[in-house]
Amino acid sequence: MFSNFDFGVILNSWRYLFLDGMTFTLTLTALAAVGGVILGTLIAMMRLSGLPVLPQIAKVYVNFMRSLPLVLVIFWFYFLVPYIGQWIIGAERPIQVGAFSSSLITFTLFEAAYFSEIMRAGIQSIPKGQAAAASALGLTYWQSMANVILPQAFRNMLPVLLTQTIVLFQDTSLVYVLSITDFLGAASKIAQRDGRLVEMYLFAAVVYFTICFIASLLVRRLQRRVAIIR
Amino acid sequence: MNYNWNWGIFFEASPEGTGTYADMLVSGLLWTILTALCAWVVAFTIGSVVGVLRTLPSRAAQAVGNAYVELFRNIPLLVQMFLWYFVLPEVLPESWGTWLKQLPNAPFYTAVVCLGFFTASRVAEQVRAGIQALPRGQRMAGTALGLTTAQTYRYVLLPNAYRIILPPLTSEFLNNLKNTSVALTIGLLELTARARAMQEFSFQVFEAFTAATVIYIVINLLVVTVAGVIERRVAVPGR
Amino acid sequence: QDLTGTLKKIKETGQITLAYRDSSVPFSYLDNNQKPVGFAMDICYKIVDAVKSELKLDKLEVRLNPVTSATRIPLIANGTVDLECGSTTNNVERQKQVAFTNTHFLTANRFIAKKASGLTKFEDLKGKTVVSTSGTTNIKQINEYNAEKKLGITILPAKDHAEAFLMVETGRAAAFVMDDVLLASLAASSKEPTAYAISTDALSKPEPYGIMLRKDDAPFKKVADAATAAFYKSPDSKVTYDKWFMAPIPPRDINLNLPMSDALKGAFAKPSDSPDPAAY
Amino acid sequence: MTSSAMPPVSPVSEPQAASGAAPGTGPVGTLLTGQPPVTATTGPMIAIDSVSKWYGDFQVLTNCTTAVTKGEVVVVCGPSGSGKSTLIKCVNALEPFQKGQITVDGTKIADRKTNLPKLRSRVGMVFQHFELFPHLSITDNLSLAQRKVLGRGKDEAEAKGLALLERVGLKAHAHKFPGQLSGGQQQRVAIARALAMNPIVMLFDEPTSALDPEMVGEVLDVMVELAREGMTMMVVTHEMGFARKVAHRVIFMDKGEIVEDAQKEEFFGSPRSERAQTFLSRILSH
Amino acid sequence: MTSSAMPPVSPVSEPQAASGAAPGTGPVGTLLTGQPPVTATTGPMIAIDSVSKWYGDFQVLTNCTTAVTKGEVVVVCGPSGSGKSTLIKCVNALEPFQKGQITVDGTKIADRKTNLPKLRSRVGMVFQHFELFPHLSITDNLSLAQRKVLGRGKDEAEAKGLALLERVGLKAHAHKFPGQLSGGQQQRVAIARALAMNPIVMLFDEPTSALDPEMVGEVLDVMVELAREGMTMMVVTHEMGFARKVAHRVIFMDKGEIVEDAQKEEFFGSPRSERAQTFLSRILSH
Ligand SMILES: Nc1ncnc2c1ncn2[C@@H]1O[C@H](COP(=O)(O)OP(=O)(O)OP(=O)(O)O)[C@@H](O)[C@H]1O
Ligand SMILES: Nc1ncnc2c1ncn2[C@@H]1O[C@H](COP(=O)(O)OP(=O)(O)OP(=O)(O)O)[C@@H](O)[C@H]1O
Ligand SMILES: [Mg+2]
Ligand SMILES: [Mg+2]
Repeated sequence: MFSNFDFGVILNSWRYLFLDGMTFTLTLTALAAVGGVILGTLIAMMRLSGLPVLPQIAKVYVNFMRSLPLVLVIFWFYFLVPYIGQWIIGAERPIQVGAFSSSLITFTLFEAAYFSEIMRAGIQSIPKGQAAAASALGLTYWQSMANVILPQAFRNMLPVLLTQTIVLFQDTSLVYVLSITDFLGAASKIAQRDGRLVEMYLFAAVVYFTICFIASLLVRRLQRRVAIIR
Repeated sequence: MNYNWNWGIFFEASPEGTGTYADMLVSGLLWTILTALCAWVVAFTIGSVVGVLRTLPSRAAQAVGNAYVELFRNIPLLVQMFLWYFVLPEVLPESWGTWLKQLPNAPFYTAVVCLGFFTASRVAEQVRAGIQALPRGQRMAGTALGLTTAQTYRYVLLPNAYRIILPPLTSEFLNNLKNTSVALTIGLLELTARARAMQEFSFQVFEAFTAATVIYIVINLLVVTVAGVIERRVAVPGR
Repeated sequence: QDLTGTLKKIKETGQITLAYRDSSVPFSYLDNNQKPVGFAMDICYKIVDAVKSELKLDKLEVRLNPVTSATRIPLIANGTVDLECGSTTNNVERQKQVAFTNTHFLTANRFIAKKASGLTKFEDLKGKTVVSTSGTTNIKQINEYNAEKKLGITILPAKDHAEAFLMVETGRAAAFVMDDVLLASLAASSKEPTAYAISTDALSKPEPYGIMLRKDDAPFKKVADAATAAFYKSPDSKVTYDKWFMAPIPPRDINLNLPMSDALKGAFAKPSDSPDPAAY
Repeated sequence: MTSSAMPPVSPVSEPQAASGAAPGTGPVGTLLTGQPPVTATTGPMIAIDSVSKWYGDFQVLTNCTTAVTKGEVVVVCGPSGSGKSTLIKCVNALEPFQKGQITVDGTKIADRKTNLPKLRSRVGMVFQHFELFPHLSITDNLSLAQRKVLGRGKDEAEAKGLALLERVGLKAHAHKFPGQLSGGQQQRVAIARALAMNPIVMLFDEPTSALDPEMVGEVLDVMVELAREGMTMMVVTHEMGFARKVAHRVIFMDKGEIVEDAQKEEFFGSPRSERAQTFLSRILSH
Repeated sequence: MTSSAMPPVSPVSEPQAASGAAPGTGPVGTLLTGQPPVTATTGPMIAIDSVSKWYGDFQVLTNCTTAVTKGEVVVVCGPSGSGKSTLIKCVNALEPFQKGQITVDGTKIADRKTNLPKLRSRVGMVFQHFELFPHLSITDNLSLAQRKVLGRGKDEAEAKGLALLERVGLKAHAHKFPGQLSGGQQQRVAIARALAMNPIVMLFDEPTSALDPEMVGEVLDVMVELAREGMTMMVVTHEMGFARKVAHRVIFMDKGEIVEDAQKEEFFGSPRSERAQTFLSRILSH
């Protein structure tokens, strides 16, 4: 049946697919992962702080984000971010944020909910005695977080964080609903314009599989390397 | 914003002639729930088997389990949906392909199978993690008492592992529920698809998506509540 | 007089934003350089020129923003885009939410099927499985037709036109019910353009396509209406029409070969933004 | 590893010495096992013959040879990582080994024809961390293997379990779950669970080293009782008090080898090897 | 809880007795602390005054009162869950308490104005599970707090760390990571880490109970040395050998109360309370 396939469509569009599409996807993934981990760590710390209110706020945020299909979240942010921006900087009309910034904000905020759960598990996996030992040596809360708890939590969780980043990489494909040119968006635009859906989707599957599979192999090797000897 | 709000839209007749827009969303909700439940049965069954395979001493069993997980979790669900629906019938022998295409409710069956297989790879990860989180001694204690490997899994390892992974399994179930929305790409008339159709017919975009958002949050709360009840039910005293 | 609304915004920012569709051949789609082109795009640029001279601007920056059927309304409403250049059907319901300039195309609801299947009329579809794109007026009309005539047609919704067409191509559906012009362009870019035929009868009177803009912004609409009316009446419009419908078009040099219909000739002679098919 | 070529001290322990001691120490009989006191028969209950084992390149056991006769109590000691746990797990076929032969009550465990689940059910094993099944009540912990392996009925299994619970002094806790008991209590349940299978020999792997000091006593009491009744036992432990009180023989391991295999009196009196001397002096120092 | 109203035996221990003993036992001086041997001054180093603490409804500490003078070595013992760890953690303000007062070297720890990190850095603490930071090398484990809390320079901190490592006999392991050391070695590093802060008192919470028996000795040796040099120490332990050898006083706790607070000779000779007698007999039985 492959005889009927017209893979020429891929040759004609590979620059668009990779230079525009894949570049967008990878940049978005990398920035959203970094932003998500930082924000997620702060949320996790909020959630674990024994302070009043803060843990509840963090919990509501995480549960809210995790209960919505990503497609809906992408949709809402795309339309509401201009108004939020207007409100924040007090501009006269909704600000123009553009597809990239809008999706970056969306994915950072959305993935932060998932990363925060990972970092929370990471922080909780450090024996209580470590925090006690740090305090007993006279380190303050922030010093012991920065020098003792977070470095360990981060190293313990690095494989999980990276695995979640691979999920994020796949999730970014959903920006196609906004007609944004990520890799899958580019592929589906060409596919629809030229009526070559099957070829393009097969190709996309192969590309995604190759990248994710290699990445997860690397994660597994890394897992052995970074593991703290205990 | 230059937008004409009309919250009464839900009670206007939908152009499909099958009732109001609200009816349309409710029917979408029912498909969402049905698809999620059926896909979960598939995912839980296959996921448990694959998860167990990955913890067996046999190298071959581990390889099979790993291959399954790597294959199904490294391709975006959206693309998998498409492949199952459009490509699979073409690569099968012709008579099978035709049979598949003629199947009534094909989008539903395809969505259940595709989502089930995809979620199974994630359930398998959890099951494996759960079993490996048990002290190694548990397996040994079962074996030392003379239980066979199957009996050890059935009576000792799995009951414990499932209890440990109940919270992550709940999140996987919620993901599974949300992921049914991806099946709109193959024409399943679930909630998100209905919200989209509603906004395209009426142009009341925000009302349609607000309704979908609220419904998803409500089902989520329900699922979380039920999971909490189950968690308390199966909790082991003294732990 | 004081500028308001869109015109004021354009004057202040020196920018106008056009929304385009990725694959509405030949109205608005991406060419080989991934630049949006098409019949509707050409018309939009006429409006841009008119706005520029109306506001006496030396320079007007044109920004391009892709939209989908789900995003076009909110983006118009929240001011991200100013004009939607595509193949959006102008109807009464939609006019509650947005405004349209003068009609730039008229299309009828037909179906496409493989020639080999011998389906040519809507009543031939009896007992068959057909597909249409979800959320369109077309799927609504075929539903009504099916119920009224009790033909027992199974109607599948598809996410977009390309997938709907793929269902006919792979044999999951016998026919695809859609605007005839879209069917023509889908068939033309398929692997075997000659294997498909469009039905001889139509389910509806020709329906108008319009360029979408914000509601309740009379000064801006006035500029757009004037610009499009002037363009349609000029011989330029025939040249532009032929460029997209009667000649090979990018990206693959396919010729759609769709001569201008009498109805459209009429609509161009007497430009109108009416959503009522009977008006044409 | 200067002495790796040296053969272990006593390839097969003198059965007459051991069997002579065993029944004599069993005073009134059958409190725990419910069986008549054992009288030593001929062949050894456990025979370990030149067993070697590797994890990848790393050799954990080097040419280990020893034997345990019916009714004998053998204590295994030695530094951490010396292979004590591995050796005892090999006896139960919980770990495979690459060279040598182990025979339990006449059955070769490395033989492909051997029904390992059956064999294992006749060898009781008690672990350092108890390894009760946390999701089952104490009663169910005791019945599970009886029913699934020995095919006993529910009532019979529970009655047997209850009887053993009573003997380890925990009858009142039958309906509780492991997490609700103290460590010492859990370990006594674990012993009862092993006994419920009517084992012909009991293996212990550091049964008291995960316990709070005050609970060590209650577990050792049960073990002393068991030894006095004539149960054949192989016990990995650092409790030299227990060894002094009930062991017939002491095996000292280091770096995967059996360095010393001697009668108790001999071992504590004057260990032959320097390594055993150092070890003893270290753990008895403070 | 019949005796909950009864005051602890010695509200403030006799300073003359303790101070008389302390310097005398420090033989050659300053091997571990690098400070001149301590000569007892007036007020107690640690004063615990009617401290009570609850976890929710559950009372963990009931009206605990005692004191430790400079140079004194106090051993705290008692059954599991009796509140020993909690009490010692309260001294370091690692656990808050709801009633009573604790003073360390004249500073009230529950006072809002007290700079707790500063205070804690002057109180060395050693934990049951060592709690070295596994992601840092031994050198970095020793320097971290010196640099962040005392503001010492990198070189100074490392030199100090190395000197202490040498004294606990682990200089050769400075570049390694905690996971590469045995338990006994890790615990000795943990002691060096605490000493690097020049503490005025050292707290130990079961420092040897997570160790293999052969390693207990090497850790106790370091502690004995420290005690002989005159370090003020409060040690939760079950090692009665250690208590006999170096303690001046023994505190026995049960169910959150200090049941017995006596001079060592008195405690081992004839514990006044029945509970202490039972406890002693249990842990010394086998
Ligand atoms: N699964 C394994 N893979 C590789 N090496 C192992 C494995 N299990 C144990 N070992 C190694 O085998 C050696 C013997 O281990 P074993 O547990 O038998 O010692 P042990 O004498 O019981 O020590 P302990 O007193 O600490 O329990 C150790 O050096 C250990 O590191
Ligand atoms: N965070 C906590 N919340 C509630 N109860 C606690 C908490 N920490 C300790 N406890 C309880 O307080 C009591 C005293 O605990 P503590 O750890 O001080 O005892 P301990 O004497 O040190 O025992 P061990 O010898 O087992 O270390 C115990 O009953 C324990 O269960
Ligand atoms: Mg061991
Ligand atoms: Mg404690």
